[in-house]
Amino acid sequence: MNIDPFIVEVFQVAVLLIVAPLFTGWIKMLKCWFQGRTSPSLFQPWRDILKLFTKDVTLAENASWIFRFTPYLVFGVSVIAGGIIPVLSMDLPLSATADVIALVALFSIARFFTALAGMDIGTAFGGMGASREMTIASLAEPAMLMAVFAVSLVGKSTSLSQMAIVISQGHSLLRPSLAFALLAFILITLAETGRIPVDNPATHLELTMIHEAMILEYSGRHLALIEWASMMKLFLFAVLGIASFFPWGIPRNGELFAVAVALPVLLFKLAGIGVVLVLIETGLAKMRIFRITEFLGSAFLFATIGMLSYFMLE
Amino acid sequence: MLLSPISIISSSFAVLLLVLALTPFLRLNQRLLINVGFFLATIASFFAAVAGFWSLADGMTTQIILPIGLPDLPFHLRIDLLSGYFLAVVGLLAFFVSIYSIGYVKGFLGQRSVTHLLVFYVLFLAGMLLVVLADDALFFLIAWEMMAASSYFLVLYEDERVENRRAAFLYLVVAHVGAIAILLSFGVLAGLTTGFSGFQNYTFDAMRAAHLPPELATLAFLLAFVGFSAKAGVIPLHIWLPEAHPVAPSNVSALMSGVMLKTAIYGIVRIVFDLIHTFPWWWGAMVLVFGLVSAVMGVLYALMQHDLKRLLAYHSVENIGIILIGIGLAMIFTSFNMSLLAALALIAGLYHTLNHAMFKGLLFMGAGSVLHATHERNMEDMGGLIRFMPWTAVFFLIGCISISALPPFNGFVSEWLTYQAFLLSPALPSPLLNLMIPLGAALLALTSALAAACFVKAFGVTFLGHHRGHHGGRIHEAKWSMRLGMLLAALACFGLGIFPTYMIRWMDPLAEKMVGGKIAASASGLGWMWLTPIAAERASYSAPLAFIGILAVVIATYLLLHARPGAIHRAPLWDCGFEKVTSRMQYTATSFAMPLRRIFGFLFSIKEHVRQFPPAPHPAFPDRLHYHLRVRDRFWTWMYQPVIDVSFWLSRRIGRMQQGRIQIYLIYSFVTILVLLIFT
Amino acid sequence: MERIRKKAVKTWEYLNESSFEVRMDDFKDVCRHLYEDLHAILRVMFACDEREKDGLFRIYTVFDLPGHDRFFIIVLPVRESDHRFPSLTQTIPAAHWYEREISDLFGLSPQGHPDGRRLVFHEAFPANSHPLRKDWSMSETDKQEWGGGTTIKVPHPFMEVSGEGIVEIPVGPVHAGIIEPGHFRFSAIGETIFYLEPRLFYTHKGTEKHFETLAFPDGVKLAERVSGTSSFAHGVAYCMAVERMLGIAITEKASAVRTLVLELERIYNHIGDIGNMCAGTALNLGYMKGAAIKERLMQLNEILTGSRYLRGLNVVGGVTKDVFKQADDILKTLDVTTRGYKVLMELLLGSVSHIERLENTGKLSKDIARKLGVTGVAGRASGLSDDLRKSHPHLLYDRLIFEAHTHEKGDVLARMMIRAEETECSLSIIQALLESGYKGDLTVPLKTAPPFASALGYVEAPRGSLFYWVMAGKNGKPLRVKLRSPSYCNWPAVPFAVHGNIVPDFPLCNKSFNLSYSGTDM
Amino acid sequence: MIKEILKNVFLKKQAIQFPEGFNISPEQTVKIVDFQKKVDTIFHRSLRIRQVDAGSCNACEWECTALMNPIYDIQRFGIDFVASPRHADMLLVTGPVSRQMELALKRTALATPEPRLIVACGDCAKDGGIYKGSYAVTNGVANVIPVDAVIPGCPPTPTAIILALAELIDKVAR
Repeated sequence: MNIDPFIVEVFQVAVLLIVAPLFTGWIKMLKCWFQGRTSPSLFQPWRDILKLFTKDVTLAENASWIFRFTPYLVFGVSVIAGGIIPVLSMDLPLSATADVIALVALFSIARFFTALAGMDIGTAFGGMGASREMTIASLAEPAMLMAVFAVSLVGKSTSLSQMAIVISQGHSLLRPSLAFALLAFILITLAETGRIPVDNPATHLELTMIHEAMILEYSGRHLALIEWASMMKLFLFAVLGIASFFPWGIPRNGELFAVAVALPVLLFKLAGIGVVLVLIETGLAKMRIFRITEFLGSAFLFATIGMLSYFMLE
Repeated sequence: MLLSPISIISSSFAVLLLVLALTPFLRLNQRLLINVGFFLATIASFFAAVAGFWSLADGMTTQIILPIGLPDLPFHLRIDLLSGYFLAVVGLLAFFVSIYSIGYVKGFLGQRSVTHLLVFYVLFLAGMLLVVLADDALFFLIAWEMMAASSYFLVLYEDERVENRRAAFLYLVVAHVGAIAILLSFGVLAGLTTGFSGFQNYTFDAMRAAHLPPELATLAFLLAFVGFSAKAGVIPLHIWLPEAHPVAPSNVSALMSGVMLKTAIYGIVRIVFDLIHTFPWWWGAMVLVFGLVSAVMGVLYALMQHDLKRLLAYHSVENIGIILIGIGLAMIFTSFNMSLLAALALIAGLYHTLNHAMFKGLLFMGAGSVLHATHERNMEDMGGLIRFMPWTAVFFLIGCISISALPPFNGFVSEWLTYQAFLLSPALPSPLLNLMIPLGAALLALTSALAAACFVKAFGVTFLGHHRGHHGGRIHEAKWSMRLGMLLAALACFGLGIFPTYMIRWMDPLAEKMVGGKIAASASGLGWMWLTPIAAERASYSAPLAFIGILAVVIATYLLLHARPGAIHRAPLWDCGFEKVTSRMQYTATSFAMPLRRIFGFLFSIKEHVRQFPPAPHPAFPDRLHYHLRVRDRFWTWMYQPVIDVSFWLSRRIGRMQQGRIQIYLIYSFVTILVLLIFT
Repeated sequence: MERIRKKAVKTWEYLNESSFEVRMDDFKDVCRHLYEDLHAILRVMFACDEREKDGLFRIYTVFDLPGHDRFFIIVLPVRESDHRFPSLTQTIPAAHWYEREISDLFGLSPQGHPDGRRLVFHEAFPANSHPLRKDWSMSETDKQEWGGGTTIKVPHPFMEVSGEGIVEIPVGPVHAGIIEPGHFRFSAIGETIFYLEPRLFYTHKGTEKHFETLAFPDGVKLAERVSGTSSFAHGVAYCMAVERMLGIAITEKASAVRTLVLELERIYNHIGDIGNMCAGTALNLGYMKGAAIKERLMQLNEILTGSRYLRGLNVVGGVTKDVFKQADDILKTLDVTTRGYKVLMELLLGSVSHIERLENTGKLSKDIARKLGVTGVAGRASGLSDDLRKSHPHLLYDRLIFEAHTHEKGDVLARMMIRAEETECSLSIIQALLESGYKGDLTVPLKTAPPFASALGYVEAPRGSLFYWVMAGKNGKPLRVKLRSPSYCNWPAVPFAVHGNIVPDFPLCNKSFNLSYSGTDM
Repeated sequence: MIKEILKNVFLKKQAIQFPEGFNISPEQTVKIVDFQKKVDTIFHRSLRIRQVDAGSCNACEWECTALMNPIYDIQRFGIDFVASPRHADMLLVTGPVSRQMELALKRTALATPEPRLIVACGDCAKDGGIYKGSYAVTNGVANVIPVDAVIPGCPPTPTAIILALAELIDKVAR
């Protein structure tokens, strides 16, 4: 029997909201293990978020409406994006809302406002974070587009569900274009979600911060929303990668059994992605901020090679 | 039929004439002059917009021949889809700006007479309208000159400043170089085919009819492209633009940047798709390349600016580039007879033309309000304005979001369409293009990302944080008419972003006329909410859904979280426990752009050094350090400096020839006659 | 040398200290002669309120001639009536802070000092109030306002880099990490640092004055709490100063214990620092590894002395406990540590991304280092072979065979490598110490201090040369205790290592110096 | 590198068991001031600490840092140190509060959103410790800002700190 797509949609968003913090928790656990430590519980991020919701907000005197509006916007964007990417089913009522390019643009409006919020208080750190974030973003964008381009050549579309459908039909990882695009995508993900070696999400050194520097002033529920949103962003990039490179297991339509299977498959994939991510993060030191050009430059190169190899070999 | 686009547009001209007629009488009461004059200008431009929209809506072409003009070349006017579209663009922005001007120009009261500001404003407006209406070369050039000259005087309005005079002169020179190129191009188009027999060949109809040999067509196109690029500020002919736009009064800069540049786009489209209409693909490729260069370089130079209006001016270069990208793609697709994709690309380009007019006009109006309030153009002396002028801040922010191509506003739609055109390029039969064009797409992505960075900087440094300047108290919100003007423009940005399918349906006949393809049917395949340029499964974007969805989530979370009674305490900002924070301790524009300046440094000529005053006895104890940074447009040193040097050199040489002795001159003339004799 | 003797009004020798009292107008010349012609190092410079003796303040300037185990102390008497003395800073930049500090604490003003601002006290501290004068006192309201911090009594202008677009990044005193308080003012354009001005002394606790309220034997406790991670070194230096002043010699056993534990302290500091640098580059693997090894050593400390920071082992006249009894504990731990440490170094040197961050970051030139009298790890990394264990063999160091390591490059990597090499060196020293036995009791009986007797105590602490100088009063209570921690002379050098680097590299540079704020602020 | 990681993953964890592994001397047990009013707020074993050095000798700081090493590994209890007081639930103040740090400490407390805990860590923070009576210190945190709990010891060992915090959280969570 088929479930109504709307129900799948709602279910999927619910999964996003619930699993995203768990995914972050999982990454934290792995990190601890890889460093030879015993780890906090998988649910720690959830506890932090819930705790933050109950705390008061201490707002800087000169904070304008932008500062207060940003957390809600960032949160809203992540939720909607979660409704667009095919996670539990490829036919979703929202999937036509945006193709990959528009999706990236949605993320960048969230970033735009976060950067503004960072500058709103008028501390040096906020501006510093904003400047670094926008710099990295503007270098990541072209690489991202090339990766999208390469994938869309294979998928004959930029609409995610369509790409997922096409790719899931062929056994595609054999395709060099996709392999290169995947490499590029991994590097971009590291940059976009602020992981080592680009940014250190767990740093205590204010002068080296990028994303953290912009949210130093947030507290209480605002902070909760922003942290939740950034967990979701990490989750979303993961499922974005899944949808465009490993779409197997995502059902074509809301068939009940298939959806039921899709969830554990998703979790399994996420677990794997977590391991890869943490391996990179543990093995590398954070690079100098101006090394980012070479880092993302190589991402761009990979994507371009992917595209060329499509024209040449396929 | 009495009421028709023609009648409306002519009435609009009548109103403009009325303004000119009234001016002498109202000259003495400046305030009244402003109110009446700009009110009438508002009406006139409203008429123009209506005429434009209407003629585009019912898609008919009307021509009229005025009883004036040269003996056998009376002035031809014509409203067709293309001129209708640009009438709409010009009219719409002029409408907003004229409302804005009512408040803005009052700022000059008591400082200087606004009479000639008004006069030239009206002439400028009329000139732009006539350019898109003209249907023969002569009349076109006359209108073109009228537009150029009046805008020259507008740039020169505050003429006591040296920089203004210099900028105006530079503008004049480049404009005329362009005009000459255009003149020659018409000459080729009309004259060479018919051996300069009679003036009637100079009507556009004649040119359409004429069949040029390809090399002549190419020559005509290149000339026209140079000419119009000079006006549009395509790199490397952009040099005048960042000089002239900042110094003009802001309402004028809004018009110049918003629509005057677009007349050049009109010219290119008109000549390429309408008058020549068959061409090889490399024309398109060339336009595409120039577009890309302008886009990337434009935004990078913009990033380096901390003069708010200069920054916006450089962004005009960038956006003209983006428009040309669309048009270039359209040309490529057309030359391969892929009318559908051509239509998509052309619509992307023209759509961006309209969008850019809206948000750039909005941004210049916002900059004007800031200037009006702070008497300051340097962002390093601003900051925290959102507290003094909340409305302007909101409108300016909307402008920033639109120009940074972020959903759900209009800038994104047209850039998204351009991306789609790019992504469909693999369908092209030429493998070379297949490999090259995607890189263009990447450059476009780079451009829009950099634009976002640039406007985070612009808005953040100008409106957020603490005020850096000294006149914190005296800053006031803009007058109501200025706010109204900006509000309308902001609404336009929003509407164009949310309802693209209607826009496209409405532009479709134009695209069909130009390149013979239509996409409206496919574009709204899923219904008006989803924009699906080619096919739903190819790509889709629904601004309304995204907007409403996000809005819904935002509101829902807000309400949910505020179920618990508010627990928000205001406290001093977190200063690491160091109590004495000053406004120097926030990021400056120069600092914000530093990483990108360093990464893309090779594109600029940068002079940066720190001096120690006086050279201290020991490095441990410097007395005073001074930092100096100068970033310059490389094109100035590459292209223009040499030209200037050469011209000076020549003039010196020629000067040496003038001895002032009659015999010498006689010899000169004798030699000349000899030479002529030999050649004939 | 002769020149000095000629100029000296009064000359006296005590142990390895030769003191020359000079006239006001000879002072500068003598010091220049020592610094420029004889290349002496300015070790420490301080004032002492000896008005109860002969109504004079005295300024002591301690020089150290390379190659001689001897300190040359130039003594300058200053009358209270005209509280001025010629500034050495223009010739000897290393005197920069000492002189400002003297003018803060004693109100003796250096003439011709390039920087007229206060050093120790912040804006809210009242003007013309000098705590180390014997007759000083402070009203409650003054104390309240001082704590309140908002009332500006003596402005302290930071240097402003002029020019458009400069941003001042204020960091601290409360930092984001778990480190000590200090304020740093960066003048930067975006990421490039043009000028850094540190503002310290947030943790100023009036230690030197506090010493004067405690009897000499009790002072050890305070000395051990001046700087947490070099507690033992401070203890030793203080005890050494007092013992030398009292003229008692501790037993071989006691000095053996002190030497051993000093080296233990060095090891846990160095390994900890190497690990912490990884926190600067976000190489968590290395960070945790280093932390784990350090923790083992801390636990060893606890086993040996009952305190993880080796406190309570030192007493004036000896030590309280014979750690040699637990030799096997030590050996066991060291054995484990050595293995772990080897793995750690392999890991770090093997990680390209880590080394890439360290190389050429935070370079400190040899010239600057020498001029500012940089000491310890930082100095040795910049090519200054300055190691008190060699130049002034104290405790049992004259019997031990080891070499002082130096690097030329002066960047963060060099500072790390110095620490690494010294760790291995210390490990071998401990092995050597444990091989032979030592005789003597743990402590020797104390004497009463002769009035106005004074002496230096010095130790090569983990961070560098550490000096104490004590003088007894009439009643046998301390008249003055001066302490100069290695961080004090290294802080002024940090900005020079940072200039021209990018902002995000500063924490790394700072960690590579790893200076103590508390030890500097006193 | 990989070898190290694998070792870390598969070898036995170094972390000491809680609370068995914690041998703790009687004078290091925690005296907790009453803070029932905050009971229903901080919960779920999620505690974010902002450490403030108010003039300590740096030994307490190093003990706080040691809390995060693989042996004590405080994060497993859901306790973490954060960069900004805005993110914090607890200020862990060390040192006798030198006068020149008084203002900074007050401002930090001001910047920390309610409900928050303020814990004085170490003998100096308790009453000035060895520095009691010096002209430049205020003899303990309590003289500057209201204190919720005190952790004695010079410096308090990591085990002592963890026990104290654990007790705090249990109290608060209950």
